[in-house]
Amino acid sequence: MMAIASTDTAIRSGRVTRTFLYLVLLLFALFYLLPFAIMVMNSMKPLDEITGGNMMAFPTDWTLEPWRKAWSEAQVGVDATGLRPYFYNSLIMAIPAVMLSTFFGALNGYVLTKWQFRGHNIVFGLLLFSCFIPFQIVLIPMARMLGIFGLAGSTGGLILVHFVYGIGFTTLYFRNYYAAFPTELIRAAQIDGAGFFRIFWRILLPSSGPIIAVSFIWQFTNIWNDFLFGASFADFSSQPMTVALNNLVQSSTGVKEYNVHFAGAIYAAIPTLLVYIVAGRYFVRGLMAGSVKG
Amino acid sequence: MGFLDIRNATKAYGSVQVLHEVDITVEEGEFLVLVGPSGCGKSTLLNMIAGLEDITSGEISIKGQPMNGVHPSKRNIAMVFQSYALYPNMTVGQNITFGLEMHGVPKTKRDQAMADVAKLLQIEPLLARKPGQLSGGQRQRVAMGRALVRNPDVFLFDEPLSNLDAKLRVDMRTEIKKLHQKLGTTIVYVTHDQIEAMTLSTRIAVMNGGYVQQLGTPKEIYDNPANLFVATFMGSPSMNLIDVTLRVEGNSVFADTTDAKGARISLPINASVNGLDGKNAILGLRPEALTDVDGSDARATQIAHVPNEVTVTEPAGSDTFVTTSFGGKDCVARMRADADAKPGERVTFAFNMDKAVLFDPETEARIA
Amino acid sequence: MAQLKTKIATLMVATALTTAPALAEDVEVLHWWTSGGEAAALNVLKGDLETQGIGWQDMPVAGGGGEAAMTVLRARVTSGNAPTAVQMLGFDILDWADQGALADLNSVAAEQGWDAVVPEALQAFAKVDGKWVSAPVNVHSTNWVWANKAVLDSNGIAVPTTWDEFAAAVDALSAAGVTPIAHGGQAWQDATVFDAVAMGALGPDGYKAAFIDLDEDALGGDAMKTAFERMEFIRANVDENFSGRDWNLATAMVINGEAGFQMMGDWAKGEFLSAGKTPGDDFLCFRFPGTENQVTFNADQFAMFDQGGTVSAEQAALASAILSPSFQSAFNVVKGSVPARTDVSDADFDACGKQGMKDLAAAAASGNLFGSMAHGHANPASIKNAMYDVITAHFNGEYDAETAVSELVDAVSIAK
Amino acid sequence: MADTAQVDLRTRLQNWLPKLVLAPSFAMVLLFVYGFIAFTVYLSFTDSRILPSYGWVGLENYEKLFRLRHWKIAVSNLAVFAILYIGISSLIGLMLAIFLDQKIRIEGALRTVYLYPMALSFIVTGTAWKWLLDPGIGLEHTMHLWGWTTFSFDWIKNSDYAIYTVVLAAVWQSSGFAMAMFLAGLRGIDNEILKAAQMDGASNWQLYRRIIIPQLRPAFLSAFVILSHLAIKSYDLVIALTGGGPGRATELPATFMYSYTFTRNQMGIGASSAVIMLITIAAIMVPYLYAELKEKK
Repeated sequence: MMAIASTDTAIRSGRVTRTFLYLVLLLFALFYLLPFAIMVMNSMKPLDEITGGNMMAFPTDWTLEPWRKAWSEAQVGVDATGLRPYFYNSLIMAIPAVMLSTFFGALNGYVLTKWQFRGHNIVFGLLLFSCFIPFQIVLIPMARMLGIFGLAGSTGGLILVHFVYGIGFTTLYFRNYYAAFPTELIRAAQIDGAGFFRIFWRILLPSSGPIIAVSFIWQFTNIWNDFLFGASFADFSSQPMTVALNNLVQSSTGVKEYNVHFAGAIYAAIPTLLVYIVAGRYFVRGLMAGSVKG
Repeated sequence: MGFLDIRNATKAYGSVQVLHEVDITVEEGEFLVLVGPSGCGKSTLLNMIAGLEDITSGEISIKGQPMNGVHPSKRNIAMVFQSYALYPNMTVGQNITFGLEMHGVPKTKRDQAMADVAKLLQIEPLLARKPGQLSGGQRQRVAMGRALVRNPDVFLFDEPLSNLDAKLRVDMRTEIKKLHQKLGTTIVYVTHDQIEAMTLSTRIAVMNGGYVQQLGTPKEIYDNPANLFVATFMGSPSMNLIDVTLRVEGNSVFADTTDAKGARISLPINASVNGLDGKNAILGLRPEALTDVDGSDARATQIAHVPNEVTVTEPAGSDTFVTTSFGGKDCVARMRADADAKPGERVTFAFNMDKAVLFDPETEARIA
Repeated sequence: MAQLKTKIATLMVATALTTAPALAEDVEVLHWWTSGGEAAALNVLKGDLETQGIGWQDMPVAGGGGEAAMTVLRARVTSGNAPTAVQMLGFDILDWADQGALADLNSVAAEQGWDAVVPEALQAFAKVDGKWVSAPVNVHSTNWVWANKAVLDSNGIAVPTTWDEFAAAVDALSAAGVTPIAHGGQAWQDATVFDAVAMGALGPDGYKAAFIDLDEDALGGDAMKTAFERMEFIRANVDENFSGRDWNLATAMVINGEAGFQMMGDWAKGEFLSAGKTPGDDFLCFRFPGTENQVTFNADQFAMFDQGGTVSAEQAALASAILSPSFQSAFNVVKGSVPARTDVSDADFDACGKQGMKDLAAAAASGNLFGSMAHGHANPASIKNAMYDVITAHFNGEYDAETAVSELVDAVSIAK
Repeated sequence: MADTAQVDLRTRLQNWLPKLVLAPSFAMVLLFVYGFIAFTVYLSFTDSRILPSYGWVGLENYEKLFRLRHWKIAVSNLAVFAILYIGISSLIGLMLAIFLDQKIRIEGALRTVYLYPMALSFIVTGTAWKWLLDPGIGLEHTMHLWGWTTFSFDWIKNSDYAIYTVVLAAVWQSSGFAMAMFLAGLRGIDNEILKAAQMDGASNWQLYRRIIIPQLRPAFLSAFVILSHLAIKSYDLVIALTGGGPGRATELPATFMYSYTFTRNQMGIGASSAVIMLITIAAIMVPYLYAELKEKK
């Protein structure tokens, strides 16, 4: 593997300085945790505690009822299904989309670094600039295209959309990672008789752990959290979690059950949080080996 | 037609020509070294033989088969890279057998071949390790093992020793030489180190600026350099170059120059030189041909004794290198370890004129 | 337009082969009623259809009072995968009818005599060129004031009937240390208040001229300036944290006695009821002072998307179920609004509901029923939002009443 | 020689394979990105309202766009927002990265805490943020309860300051991401250079300012690309936090574009605003990409 020595740039410092360091770091941790803490606290209160004005305090009467309700019986549409079915919709949309865009991003990065051809920089530039397109403008033409491809209102359509608008990022990540990958290895494998795909599968991919983690985290977070595409290109049977959560939270003219809303919001956040917590330690490593090198 | 034929091979990137009409024929069992400074085109030529780079024009053939456009894996070659290029995700054993696997060799045969190679290179205990756990020398052996196991027609080495420390480099050099003698394989070896080139090769191609400057046996290259570049590039310490003026007296030719004090001295030249009277030339003499009087070659036909002032002495154990000045240029003489020479003193230098060569200062080509 | 219609139809044929569309006898309904009460009310409709063997495929998209759902609709129609029925408001229905995308419901309407029982002002948004294109579910009226009875009583305030009385009441509350007006500073809420204030200041004719006919003289007139000045008075009497607040949190302030009044549509009643309050005893509902005889309304309707020329059997069944008196009553009791047909019994409604139904019938009869500007029933979305921009900018103190009037004229001319 | 032709085929295939592999992605991006951009440019010259229509109106949409106060507010908000957001996120990210790099014992846990906001969308955290920033409920209220009655934090209610609360929440979300990038950069710096600098007598401050931070240039560039892309696309954030208010004080071009295209049924103006935005993005990104790719050659 590309040797990534853990080289702290640490400097020697006195006790006062270190106390100060820890203080600052912990204060920031508090700042980052605050909004989520509010969500957790309020998801465990009965509603009257919240509407009674007790929004920032710990619950006096702890309850998990909102959690149960948000999952299995909150009113998201006509049926009181809770968020559960939408959670699965999101999973079957996000996982293939993430895998596809990561896989093709890896292949593209491989081609753009190890099989360069005339104009490869222009191709890469065009792919990269596609990251910046505002999604609002693609809504209508994309809907037309999905209609033409027969993918309107289906999970397949959503997967395609997320694939298309994620490929720029995944290509960027993998290209930068593979650029640092010794070209001699590719040559050695060529002489050994491995072809294009064999080199990719056997030599590059097994060494791509950290950057796969980066790509996976990035894509999964974006796709899971997307609302605009999910709302516009899904139909009744494929609406993702964010749309359901939005329906739960944004109901226009009814009583707002804030505790259930918060519990629902946390449900919607659990998969992405898990991904960050589990794969997060590869994240810095992957960035280090790849994108940060520009 | 030789075993490996390179005929008029050129390489150009766009309008930039990096390799000019190269013509080399390698016979079976030969050890050809491509040597030259970085950027001379030697690695490009090697990659073209390997099929890793296209041939712009000309032809390369192995065993009479043209190789232009043939995929690297179909050329029956093996290559050892400078960085060893071991697959980081595979064990040593897998690294060695990967090529066989790609060529569809069955597992039992692969394992047998691996065991043979591991034994030959004494790397049996390493087979289960990953490259990251190996030392530089061990990686080098594994890389060679990967090449050997293929039993190819031609071995290609791309500066394989340059990442090793000095001691290990010498050991591995010997090892490679032994392997070549034992297996009798055909090898093309790229290096920028002229000692490696001299010690390993059966023939050397000295390259510079995209041209092959000279192709010949190590002895030819060393003793009869084709031009100033080859003369200075090969040999360490490098050849002494003295600005001289040629003078013809009857049948004899003399090279006139000055000593450290500026006094005129004359050196007799062996060869007959026609029409060069009064011309400027560069006289090349290797340090071992410039000695103390007692250390001079007894078999030499013509030794010139010239006293001159010593500027620096460098005892190197077996020899002492003594620096003086001829024709306004520093010259190094290789004297015996106990030769009596001290800085500032005058010492008599013995010129072995049998070994002297002359170059044209304008064209840098060999005159005599 | 016919061209687009055929395009959409062709697309749908093409996509029907590959997607798994609604089974022939199912209806897919796009709507934004996702809160408990609303969904319970829709369930009445769903149950009704299921007894006829028609399945209900639910496609809820909440947010922005239907704005999110309308975006989704645009994408769905463009992709040739329009839902069977869509909840819609006011001008959106007319716009989609103009695109030739809506099914003709005349056969159902004739069978059930919709023309006779639906108020004419409402028909204006359900019929295009003599053809019924949507089925109205309810009528919300927006010029209500909600008050905490205990707060009013303890400060000796009677229900105000004129602007001056209202202003006096506000001052009294202010002096007593109660927040006089509960308000949420969001553009549509600002506009809801402005709607009522303008109706009072301009009168019904002026309201119609300014907001429905977009007459520049009415838009730029002195009465409009008065309306803006009254908004400044209201702005001075809301608490300082009003900005960005959700309407139901403002309602909660009235429920909890922190504030005296809230100007909000009839959906606010649900918040009082779910807090266990009784109309007449705990809270009061009355028309905004000076608009007692007028009703500004918005109505939720279900438009049927054309499935290839004719209205399908299940669309007809859905439409007739929506207009059935039993559903109209059941739904509107829960929702807080009043039935879209005037011949429904008010027996199941509470005091505020009964008054709402009475007001609607009276206003419809006397020509005092107007589409609400704030809720997209007076002018198209582009103009509505242009007006929002001015109203909310003025309410937040960006400029004075004089400038607001000229900005309003200007904004409307750009958006036209 | 017939043999050669045969092997030739495989080699030729190998030469084509890379392009073939790249082709689907490239084709899709050409169609779904550049095709759609072209379509949007076209729409901006038409009278499209509720759905695309093809009546040519020339520059009328652009004229209207620049007459709208609303648009000017959105553009100047984006300038303020982007500068502060990118600047503050980078600064905080850099500071946290440097601090975390001092052999902090609980680094793993802290890193996760700093990074997690990136995992959450504002649909999830919007309400919590709104409450936190609301003076009547959130921070200000809590401080008052704790006895610090002079504490005031009511930016979200103030037209002039509300945009800064948007910056605050945005920084909350992505400064951890910037931290990760800088930390990665710091870990990649050669230790020997630092030792050399320390022997040269550089103080800690000088060490960072003169030696380390200049070496983080690639990390700065990557952070800049990611952050500016997030800034330009910021939409959920504004909708969840302020809904564009108070008044229209926190509108950004993304919310403007959405509202004109979809809720106001003025697709032509929406498209023209999108075109202006794309031009702006291109003006910033193309030189960057050019420099970046040229260097790589």
